[in-house]
Amino acid sequence: MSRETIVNILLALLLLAVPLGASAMGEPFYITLATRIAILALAAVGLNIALGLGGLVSFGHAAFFGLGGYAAGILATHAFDGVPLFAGIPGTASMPIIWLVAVVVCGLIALPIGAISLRTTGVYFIMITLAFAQMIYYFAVSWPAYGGEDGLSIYVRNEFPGVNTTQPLSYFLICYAVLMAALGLFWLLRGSRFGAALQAARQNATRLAAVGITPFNVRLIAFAVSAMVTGLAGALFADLNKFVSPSMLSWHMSGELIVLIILGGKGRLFGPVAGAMLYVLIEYALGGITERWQFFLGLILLGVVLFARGGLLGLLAGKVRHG
Amino acid sequence: MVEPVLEIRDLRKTFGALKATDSVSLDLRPGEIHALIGPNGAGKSTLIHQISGSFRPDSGTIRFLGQDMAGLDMAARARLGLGRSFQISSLAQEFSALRNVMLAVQARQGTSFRFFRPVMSDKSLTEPAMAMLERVGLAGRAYVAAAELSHGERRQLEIAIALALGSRAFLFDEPMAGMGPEGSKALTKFLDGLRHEAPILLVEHDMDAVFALADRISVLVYGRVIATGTVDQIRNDPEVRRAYLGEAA
Amino acid sequence: MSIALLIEQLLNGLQLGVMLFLMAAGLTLIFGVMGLINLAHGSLYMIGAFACAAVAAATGSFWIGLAASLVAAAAAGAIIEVTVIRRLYDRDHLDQVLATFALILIFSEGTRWLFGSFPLYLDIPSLLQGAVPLPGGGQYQLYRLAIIGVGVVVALGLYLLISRTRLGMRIRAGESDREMIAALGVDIRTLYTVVFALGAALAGLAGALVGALQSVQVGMGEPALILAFVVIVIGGIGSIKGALFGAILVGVVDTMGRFLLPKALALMMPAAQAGLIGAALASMLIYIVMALILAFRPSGLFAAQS
Amino acid sequence: MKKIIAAGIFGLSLAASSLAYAEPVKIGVITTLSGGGAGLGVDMRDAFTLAMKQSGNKDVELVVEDDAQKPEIAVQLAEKMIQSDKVDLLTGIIWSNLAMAVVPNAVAQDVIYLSPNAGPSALAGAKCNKNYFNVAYQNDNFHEAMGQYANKDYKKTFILAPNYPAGKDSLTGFKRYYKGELAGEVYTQVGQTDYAAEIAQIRDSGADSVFFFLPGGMGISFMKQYAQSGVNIPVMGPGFSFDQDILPAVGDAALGVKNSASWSKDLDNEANKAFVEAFQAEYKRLPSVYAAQSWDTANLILAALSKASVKDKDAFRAALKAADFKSVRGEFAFNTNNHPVQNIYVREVVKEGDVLTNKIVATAFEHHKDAYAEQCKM
Repeated sequence: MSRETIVNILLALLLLAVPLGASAMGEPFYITLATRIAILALAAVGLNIALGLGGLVSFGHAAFFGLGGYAAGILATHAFDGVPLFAGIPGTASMPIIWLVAVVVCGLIALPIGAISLRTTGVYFIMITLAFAQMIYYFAVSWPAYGGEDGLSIYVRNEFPGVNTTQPLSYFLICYAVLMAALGLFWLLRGSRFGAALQAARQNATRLAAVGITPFNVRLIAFAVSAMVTGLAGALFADLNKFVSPSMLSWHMSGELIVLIILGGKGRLFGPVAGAMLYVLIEYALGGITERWQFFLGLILLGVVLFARGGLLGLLAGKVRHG
Repeated sequence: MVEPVLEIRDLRKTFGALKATDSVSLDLRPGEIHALIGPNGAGKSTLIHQISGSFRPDSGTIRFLGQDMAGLDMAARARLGLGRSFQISSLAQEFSALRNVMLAVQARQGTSFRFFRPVMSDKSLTEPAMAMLERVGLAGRAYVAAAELSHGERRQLEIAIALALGSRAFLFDEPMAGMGPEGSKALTKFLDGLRHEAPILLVEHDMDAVFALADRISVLVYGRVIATGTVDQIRNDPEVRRAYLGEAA
Repeated sequence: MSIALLIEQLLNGLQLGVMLFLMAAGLTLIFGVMGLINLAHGSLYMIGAFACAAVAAATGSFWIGLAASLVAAAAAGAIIEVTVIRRLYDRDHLDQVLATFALILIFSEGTRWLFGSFPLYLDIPSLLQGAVPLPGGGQYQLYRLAIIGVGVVVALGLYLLISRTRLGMRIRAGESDREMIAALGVDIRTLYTVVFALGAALAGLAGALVGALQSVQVGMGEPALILAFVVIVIGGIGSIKGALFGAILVGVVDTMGRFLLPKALALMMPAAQAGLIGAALASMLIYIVMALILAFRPSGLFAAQS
Repeated sequence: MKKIIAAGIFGLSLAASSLAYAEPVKIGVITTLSGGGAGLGVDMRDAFTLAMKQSGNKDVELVVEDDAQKPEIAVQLAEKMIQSDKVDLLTGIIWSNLAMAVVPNAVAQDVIYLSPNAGPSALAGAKCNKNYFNVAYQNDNFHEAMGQYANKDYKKTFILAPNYPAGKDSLTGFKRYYKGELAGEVYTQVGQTDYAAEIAQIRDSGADSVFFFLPGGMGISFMKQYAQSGVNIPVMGPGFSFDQDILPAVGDAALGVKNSASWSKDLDNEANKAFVEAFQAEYKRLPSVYAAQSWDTANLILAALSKASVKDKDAFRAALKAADFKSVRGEFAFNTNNHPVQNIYVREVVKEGDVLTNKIVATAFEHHKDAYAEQCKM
């Protein structure tokens, strides 16, 4: 077993152990904190498909995070109020259906956004993805039907068959399971033929074209899959907070997702998990110490970029190895 | 006369005032090595770029296996069987030599949109790829990252990739560049045999290799083909001597 | 709708464009020469505004404040260039985004630390108070006209600097070939610091000028930063001409969109609803324009040849 | 952020007095202490801690944390305070969108929340809750007051607000009482900094007055630009854009502007005089309406604590609802939906020496109730 595998297993166990311990000690808040970590990690795993494997620096993934959140919020609101969505289709409070809707919606929206954005490269790609996210952000702020800037409350957490989701630990376990499934998906993708093509597109797009694989198609699919996973995380996040608002769509959120990946180690399987753990922990711990926590958060991030290239996993597990 | 595999007619490309390709016509026939030579800046690479599809010509036609290439991008041309190597090695640097070749194998199979099965344990990818590495003599370096291969080894790897694609014609852009005498000799021998698999359009500075290998040679100067012919014809062509050696004719 | 109103709105668009140009010029210069994405450019804008407000309050003179804003922003720029930015030139854009994102956090909280949580006061200098008549019977704020003037002067100055001076020659050389100018013996480290400080000073100037028109507060740089990025991406990153064109396009499109969209929609629906939907569309408009431009010109309108 | 143990200096003398329950009470304060909107939160926190300190009630422990004006962080803090710190009461949120994120979930967990500032209409109407007490105002109130006052002098008003729910509530509130004609109704972008396009429309509209709701930096920007535009149409607005936190930044441009609020520093009552004096002495600046509301919130809590144990929710809610405290706003009572019944005043921005501040010039409403109480079934 490689050192990275051992670190990964330890991280996975740690993330599981904290809420179990907190539950035993009657400290439910740490379960909430761990759930938040799991969900942010999931969102970043999604982004990591585009960014880590495909080298597509999307500065607009908050769009999908927020869309997933709104899918959950809107469906739950309609179910709660008993008002049909449109054309007689009812809302729903069932998580599996909500997840499906979130994933499909994000995939469908990511395709045209990706198709236009992928015509550009480099900084232009960063900025055009930001532009699309800003469009959706401003739309959400000013669209009155679902609360606009005030956001949308989910009054009762949505349901999952056979699980009491209002129990913090049960909800954590759902999120944890989804995160593990997404990590599994990432691992499979990375090792697959598609993953090979995608990583080749990042390393050398000309080479990929020269063997007869069109980089655009590979990237577009990766972008859509990436958006779908991040959208799923958004739906879970909305249910965690029982609330969704345009701030989930803001460019700060996009930035935070990128931060998570770099903090953890980009392109690594457990990079987003390590990054989310570190980030939430720093935010929580600093927030408890000083009102100026953002100042010190900035210093720490700067330190990581300048002196700890490869992020947390780079420190713990050494350099990336490729087969 | 046999139908040429690759047929270029009256190709033109300008960059601003510079005529990079000026009414070039040439063809590549089955089983031959057609060498393209010329001084630096003559437009050899620009021509290769147009044939492989990374540049679009201003006018003229390129036909490959009887099909017009206009409107097809690099990937589409590669899928039709136009294999190329690059003047400056172009590889997926982080991937091992084997994975670079496997990429070509999966491309040839048209199976790049399979999402789950791990490639490294997939014999339908690894075995043909390994076979290609063996053919170019790189099997011992299969698991070394492309970035860590020597210059010559990267050239070999590029050729292995082109082989793995099952190309119907090869465009090799200075495959000997940076190789030691031993390597050049081995590669010359290898290419000599390869021509029976598919014809080769060879851009090369190493004149020993060119004279040893080429069935025909075209000489490109300032974007124009000033002469095409056998080795002997070219050796004795006064215009070539003037252009190349600066000799007064 | 009168002609005077239309002229006034066009001037407003132009003025907004000029402000954006001051921001965008520095951003695009820094990208063009050093290949760096600087998210902290908005913080330099904020520093300019705070420096101007603080010094103007202390001395009673806007003009001294304006000078201070240039000095403060350029100094801040030079300091972060030497301590942080310099280490980022060889990194990929991802690291640059993260590091300069961190700088935003540091600058925002640091400024609040220094100046407190309440917005500062900065008024238009008495010389530029009031409004002047426009042809067609309207009136226009003198200060805004002055800003347009400053923009024209800066655009001309940058043109002359880059095309006529030694420094400009080096900047142009730096854009095309870094190794080359290093080989020619130009001290590239100093050149980069100077270019970065120049870009920072322009952002600080914009911040100070705008500070007299709006609220001088923490976080003021971020909306300006995002718009400036839209501008340089539309114009073509690295191109000063593109930045000028993009800035004016964005300024005019944004102003006209806010003004005309609700009116146009009011022809089709009740006024209150038209106002709401029109405002929503107007806020998305420049991003739509940007996406359209990039869809057809993936490297912007005046892309530098690469 | 900081855990503040408010142990009063006068603890001994006051705690001995009669009814006080001697069990510890934990109050969670979630407010905005960083970023552009921090000024409001700082005023809120300062007034609240000062009131607690002055009371000398050493059983009260405050947990104050910064929400950075982000709903997600506010939600997380609320969870933490409820689950981990086990607070008895929550308060502190400045912004409507953050209140909408936090309040429904907190009150559903049977935690009492007292709003020192935001009052979104949803929480006043159909989604009101017995655990939610708004000590400030319902969002429409100040705007309604301005609409009422505008009837006196104006026939054709141009109205504008940002394009988000509080902005729409604002214009709705204004129109609810305003009887004249509208010269225009414009929604601006949230966070907009340049209002040249809107000012040009105002100039062109033939309006006889302008009503605007642009909180925070937006209002500062608007007023500064308006004053320089050469448009001389009188301006009015809710007190938010003319309060002590931002008047210094607007400068003389604000002089003479009429604005509405439930409080002003010159309100003539004992509690108010004591408050203004204490706040100025402690922090060397004038208090804002946010500080006043927060001060009232603290005193309401203290008054209720002296009557009932916070552990006995029903008794404590009843004690809160009685609102038996000395409000700096004079008469203060809760309506059926736990929102204030109070006077709303019209103030004018004046200069006292070098300092810009407000003085009351009229009373727009007496014992005003909000429009949503009927929808509240509680």
